[in-house]
Amino acid sequence: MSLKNILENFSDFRRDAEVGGHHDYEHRWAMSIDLNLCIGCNACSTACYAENNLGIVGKEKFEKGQAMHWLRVERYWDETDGEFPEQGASFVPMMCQQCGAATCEPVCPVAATYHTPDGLNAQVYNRCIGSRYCSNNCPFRVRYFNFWSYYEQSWPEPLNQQLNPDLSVRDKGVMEKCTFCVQRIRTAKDTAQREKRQLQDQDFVTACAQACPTNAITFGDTLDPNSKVSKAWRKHQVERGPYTHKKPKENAELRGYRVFEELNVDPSIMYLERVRETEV
Amino acid sequence: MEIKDKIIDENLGWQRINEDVIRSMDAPGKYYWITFAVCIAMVLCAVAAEIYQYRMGMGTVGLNNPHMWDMYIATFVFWIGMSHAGTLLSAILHIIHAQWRKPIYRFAEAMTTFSLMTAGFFPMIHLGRVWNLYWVLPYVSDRGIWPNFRSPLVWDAFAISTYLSASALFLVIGMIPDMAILRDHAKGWRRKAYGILALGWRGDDRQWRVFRKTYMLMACFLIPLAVSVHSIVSSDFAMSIMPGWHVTTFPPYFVAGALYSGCAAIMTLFIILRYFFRMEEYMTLNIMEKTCKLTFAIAMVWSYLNIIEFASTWYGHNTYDKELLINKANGPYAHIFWLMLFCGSVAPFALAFQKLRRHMPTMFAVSLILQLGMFVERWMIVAPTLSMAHNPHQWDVLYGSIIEWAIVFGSFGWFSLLFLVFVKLFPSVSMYEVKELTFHLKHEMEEEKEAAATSSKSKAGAVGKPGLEGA
Amino acid sequence: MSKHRLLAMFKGFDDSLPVLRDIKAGGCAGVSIDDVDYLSPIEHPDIDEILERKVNVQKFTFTGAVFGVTFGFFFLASAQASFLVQPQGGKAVVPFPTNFVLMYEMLIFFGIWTTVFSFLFLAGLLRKRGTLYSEKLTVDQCGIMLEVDEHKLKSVKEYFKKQKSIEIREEAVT
Amino acid sequence: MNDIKVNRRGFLKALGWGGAGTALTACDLPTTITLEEGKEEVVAYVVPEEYVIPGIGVWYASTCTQCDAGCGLHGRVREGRILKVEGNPDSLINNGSTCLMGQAGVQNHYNPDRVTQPMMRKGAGLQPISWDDAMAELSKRIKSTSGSKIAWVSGSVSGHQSVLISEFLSSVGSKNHFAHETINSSVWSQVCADMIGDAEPRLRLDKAQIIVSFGADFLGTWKSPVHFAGEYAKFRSGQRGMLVQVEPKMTLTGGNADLWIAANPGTEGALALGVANFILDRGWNKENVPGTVKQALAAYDVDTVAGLTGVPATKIQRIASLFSERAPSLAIAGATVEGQANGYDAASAVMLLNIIMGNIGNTIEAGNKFPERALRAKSGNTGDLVKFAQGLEDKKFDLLFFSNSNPVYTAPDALRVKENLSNASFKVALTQHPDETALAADLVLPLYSSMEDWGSHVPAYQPEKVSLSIQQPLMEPLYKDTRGFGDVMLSLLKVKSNAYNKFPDYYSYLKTAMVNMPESVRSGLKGSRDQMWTNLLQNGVLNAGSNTPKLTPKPRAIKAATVSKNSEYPMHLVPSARLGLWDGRHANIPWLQEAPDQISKVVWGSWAELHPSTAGKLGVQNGDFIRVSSASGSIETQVYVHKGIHPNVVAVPMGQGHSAYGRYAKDRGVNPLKILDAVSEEKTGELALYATRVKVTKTNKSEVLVKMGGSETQLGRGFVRTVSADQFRRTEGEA
Repeated sequence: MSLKNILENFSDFRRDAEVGGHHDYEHRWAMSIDLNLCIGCNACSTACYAENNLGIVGKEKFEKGQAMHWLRVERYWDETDGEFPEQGASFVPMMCQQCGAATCEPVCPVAATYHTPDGLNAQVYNRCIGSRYCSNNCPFRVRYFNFWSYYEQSWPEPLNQQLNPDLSVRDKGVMEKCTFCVQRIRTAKDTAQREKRQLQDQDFVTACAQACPTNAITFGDTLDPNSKVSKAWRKHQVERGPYTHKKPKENAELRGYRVFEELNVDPSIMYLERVRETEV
Repeated sequence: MEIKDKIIDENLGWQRINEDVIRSMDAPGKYYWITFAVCIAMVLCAVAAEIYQYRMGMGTVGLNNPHMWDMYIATFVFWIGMSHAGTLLSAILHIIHAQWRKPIYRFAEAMTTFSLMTAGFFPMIHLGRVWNLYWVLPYVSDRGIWPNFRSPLVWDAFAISTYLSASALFLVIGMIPDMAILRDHAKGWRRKAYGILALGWRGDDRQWRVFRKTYMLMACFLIPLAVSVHSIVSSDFAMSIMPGWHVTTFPPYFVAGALYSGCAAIMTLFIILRYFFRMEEYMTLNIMEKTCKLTFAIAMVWSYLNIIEFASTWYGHNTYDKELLINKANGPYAHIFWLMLFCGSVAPFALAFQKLRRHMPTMFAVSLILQLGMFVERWMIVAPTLSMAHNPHQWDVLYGSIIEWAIVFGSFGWFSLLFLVFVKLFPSVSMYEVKELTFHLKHEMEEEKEAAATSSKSKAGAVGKPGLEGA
Repeated sequence: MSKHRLLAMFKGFDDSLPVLRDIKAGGCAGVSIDDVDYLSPIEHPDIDEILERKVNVQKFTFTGAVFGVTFGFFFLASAQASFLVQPQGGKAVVPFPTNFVLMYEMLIFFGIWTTVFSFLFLAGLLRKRGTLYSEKLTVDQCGIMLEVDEHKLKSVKEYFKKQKSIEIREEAVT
Repeated sequence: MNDIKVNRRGFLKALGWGGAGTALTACDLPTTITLEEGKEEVVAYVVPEEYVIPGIGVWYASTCTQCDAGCGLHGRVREGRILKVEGNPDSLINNGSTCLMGQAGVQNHYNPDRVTQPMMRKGAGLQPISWDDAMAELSKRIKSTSGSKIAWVSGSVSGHQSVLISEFLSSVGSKNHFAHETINSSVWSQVCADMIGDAEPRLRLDKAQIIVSFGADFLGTWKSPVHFAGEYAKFRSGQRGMLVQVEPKMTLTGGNADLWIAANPGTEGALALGVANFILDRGWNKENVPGTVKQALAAYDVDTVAGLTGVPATKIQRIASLFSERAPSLAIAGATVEGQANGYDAASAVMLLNIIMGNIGNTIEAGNKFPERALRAKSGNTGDLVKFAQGLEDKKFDLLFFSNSNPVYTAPDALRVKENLSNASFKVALTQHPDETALAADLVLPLYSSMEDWGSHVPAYQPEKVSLSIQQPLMEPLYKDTRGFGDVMLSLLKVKSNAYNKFPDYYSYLKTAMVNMPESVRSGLKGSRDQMWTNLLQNGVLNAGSNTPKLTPKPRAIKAATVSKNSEYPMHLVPSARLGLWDGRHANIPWLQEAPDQISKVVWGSWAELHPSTAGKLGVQNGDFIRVSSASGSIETQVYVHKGIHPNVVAVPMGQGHSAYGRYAKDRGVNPLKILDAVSEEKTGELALYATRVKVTKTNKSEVLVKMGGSETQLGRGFVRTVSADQFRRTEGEA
């Protein structure tokens, strides 16, 4: 460890600290969620339970707010004074936004959450000491903490046989959250490597995107200019990076937006605005 | 100088000072042991609660998705804050040569050390996997893993360990001359023990000289350290993006709040010690008055910073911040918010009246109210922000669980326990500095008398200029 | 020629101060003010005008603080540089180089510890320096301690008696 | 829309079983880690089956049986365990998607409370017996009971399972097959059959520019939710159609509507007639109707209808103009319309709207019909339940079979099914779970789960091609003392018929039957018979050609009766169905209990929805318990207050209130079906589920309502931003 090495690495460590983000991306997984198509049916959420070994907490713990749904479908009523909600409800699937400039990452005292070269906010369960600072600093509130040893009651025999062996079952005291089905990413990468080819768009999708009955969720790599998700982002003129909200779109009518964009966290999920007839 | 304004009676015999202070360390009485037992019971409750929490998980605390932090962090900040009055006040007053600190700084510094020892538990108790606590320390690991130096929690670990060692050293170094006194008065094993703690102190000029310099240098270090410690604790909040936390005024606000709660705690302990150890001659009402005035000043600073925070939130016009503020004042936590403002900004006005300042029962009650206000303030910082942050879908109202309360109460038991042990093993009033105080006071009085004598002479010689007095 | 150590006790500072002045003025034959140790229950900055001795704690403190801040930077920089995997990414809300905070803490940490150690060293604590001592020294009396040759012992004792010393203790220096 | 459809074939390599499909020995491999004990066993994969690669998941095609829509599945099997299901992209019904119930199918399979061995009633309780003894007892009973005294109660059933049930019943000489489903659309089907000549027409949501849905929750619980959700996506893309939903309580579909209207319950038919009248009056209609029809409609002028329905006249006019302007249009009717005593007429009124706008043959096409009539779906309904209950009351049955049906739970108390069960001397429940009916039975025969069993499914609602979906086991049975439904049926058939002796098991029967299908069906499959079978298993679905007969609309004069006032029971009860727990059959699945209701977001329990004005009058708020009483009983549950409900309606969702059915379902919430009055739809004899009148009273009890989410609104924080459809069409309106 020479002085040169120290200084070089240190400057690397400091590089672009003001902007945030990993700088040598191999992929940048991202999503586009069309709220015009999302019907709020919860299929994505249940698919996530099935894929990711999410604990079933039961009524009492759900009441305390200790549920573990990595992907929750938030339902909002309109703020109108009318007698009835004539324009229906608003649904938004809310999961970890895999921010490029995530606020959860710098605050973890042990670097248990960090940015991968895939553009994911990885959560290293083994490293987590449970300070829960990351969750406090998440404006979306999509990080879920193992308040209990959920596995003790979640899967009585033989429900445990359903558990996905590709990822772990978490014990108490660690934070967890949506991983963009990192085990599927891993498998797809391994397969591509074995078959000596590049990873292709739609080689795989996340469990939620796969289940969605209306195909409201598009998943892919924004570094691949030909991927569906890249096209969607381009089409709606949503750019990666923080501070993008300061640049107005060429066509202001395009529907793409990112939740809490003004916080400059660079979310990887682009939502497309919900559409309603105004003439009724 | 009128008797009424004197800090202490300068004619106290030095022999008597020794005896009076050492008498406070006599074998404890019935009430001491009852209090002791109560404190132990409180600590045991907390230990039992912690064991349960350790086995079952943090869910026992009633935390949930928006409320990842709650009472533990609030209590942590409270105790860290309380630790500030002792050392910081002692150091500042030492540097500005405020003589009245001398009879009271010892127990205040002990309070600092003990509240730090209490505060230190909370980040641990609060961790989901406390058994991996050491991962926040920068030790060389074969896996090439270091803590994340960007996290304010790691800064906390550095700052608190520095502060704990520094304030403990400040206390211990400051006690060395007193240890020598105790060594010379005690018999048997105590003599040996105090002898070891006195480190061979005999009071020669070289020792005093080096001691004076060391003490001053430490005081100089401690002031910025204490300020930095609470600034860093505040950056746990201020460095986040949460509305209500990401506030520029948080560091001074926290420091002011810390001094505030610390001063209130000094008042409480002052009255308790004064009453139980019959130390009316040392912990005089004049010192109490000065402490009260200081507390009042800090209370006003704190209130001002509160107003600044509200005003900047208001003018900043950030939706999240603004709505949080409105919700604090008008939402589910409103009663606690107003309780905080009453305790923190209205109740201290009792300190503005001399009659009340000299009435110990009132002051005792007021000091407790101020501390309640400060505890509630810490909790108001933690809980409502998490309750009503950016995402309204995750809004929730939470008051702690019984496990959490047991541990919070247990921490008070633990602090009291340490303090109880301290007052029986160590002098809670600095004997050598009280002696210094009387010595200097006496000399000042004499000088004043001489000066009065000369000035009356000169006055007598300056007849015919009556207008001057009115000016 | 053996040496003796004398400890003359005085009622208080006011009684002993003139004695010191007198010694400095050469009032006590064969005794230099530089040989005198002044013992007291409280600190008397006034006597430094007479004794004119220096303190060097601050130099140690300065060294410690400089070391602390340097060590802080290199330790942290090397730690940050030697991560197996650089935990990059994530935007700190305040992009303040954390090294400043931690270097600041390390400055104080090392500054305080070197101060304390230099204090122990420079004050001559934790060292055996004869048994000549009076317990009154921690109550209210002051003492003047000095080493004299045997042949001067008598005259010096006489001198102290004359100066209203309450008690004079002595021991042989081995 | 096609560019949004995900092509997943690249990685979903569904492999067939290749030859002897019964060789599912992969399941013999032990689990490597027992989670509960934390012990790790070293497993030597010395001679693994050739298709089992440790650590590699393999996908097999099968069919979802969580509801009767018949979605195609791919199941991921690893180390012999089924881990997850995904939609089969080859299935034209779900196009690779699933709903939450489909995802939860694995928890139905791995449910910890399954029945694991046959049980026979001895005295008051059920005692375990062997299969041999059980079947011996059963054949004795079958032989000794006259055919007319034997009855079979099932849910919706199709394919070869349906064939076997009818074959069995005809072998014993019984005609008593009752197919009972609480969530059905049989009144609408009857209307379709009567007015356009096709009971199950194909609805082209994708072609429509406006859909006016009278209570049809097609995104949630109507016919084929995943299919319609996919069609809905097409409907909402491009030129983006408009959705108007008329219903007393907001359903998932209502939550996605552009205009949601709460008409007075029972007056939806009048509303439809009012709209039709207005259209005819203005001459906006595309097809002419006979004078008699017009005459009958004349009574429904806008003001009268507005008075009847409580929908403002301007709104009715607006719907009418939108419906006629935005061709092609589509009007459908669902549960809340069908479930009234005037359901048939009201649904006919809705169909009349389609007829006058010329939607027949346009957005309503002739449905595909599976060529082999015997395999077609026998859709369940509630009319069969009423008939069954009547038969039971009249002591017509001695030997009862229940399969895939739980009438003790789903039948209203007013039908006295539970009490009258003792009228039948021997009751057999073929079941996977210890449900209420099984516990009341004399013989309980434990079945394979749908992931262990063979089957074929012909969905009632057929998509663009004639579809059959094959159900193959995704793993070895978990319990050795359970049997496949088809296997049990074959044993029963063999009691009185020798025709089936050549089939040792259901697998051989199914394979033979499938490969011997008529050419028209097999057109999609090629090669030898074995290859065909393998292909079928690989694909999981069989999509044969479509048949497109022309539909002839037969408009008729309709008079929609309205609901009278009831002073004792002033409010209407809506026993709402939800995608999730369905009619209660999924209450034992923890994922579905924990999945919040889409509208109220309540979990793990029951609730009653009230409009804020009603709640205000009652003096209740979220979490307070209310008593909902009808003439037939009362239930107590917590209130959830929201605006998406008619003020005169209290909605209590179906699904909870089980007295048995395993740890997750038992003693949780209330079952609104129990307090329904025995009102029948006048023309079809269906049970009128939505016609029960209730009164609501406050109780002193109050608890926290366990639901997801803090704030009910976004507080202007821009999570979901809404833009106008015009803007959408400007930017993305390409066809």
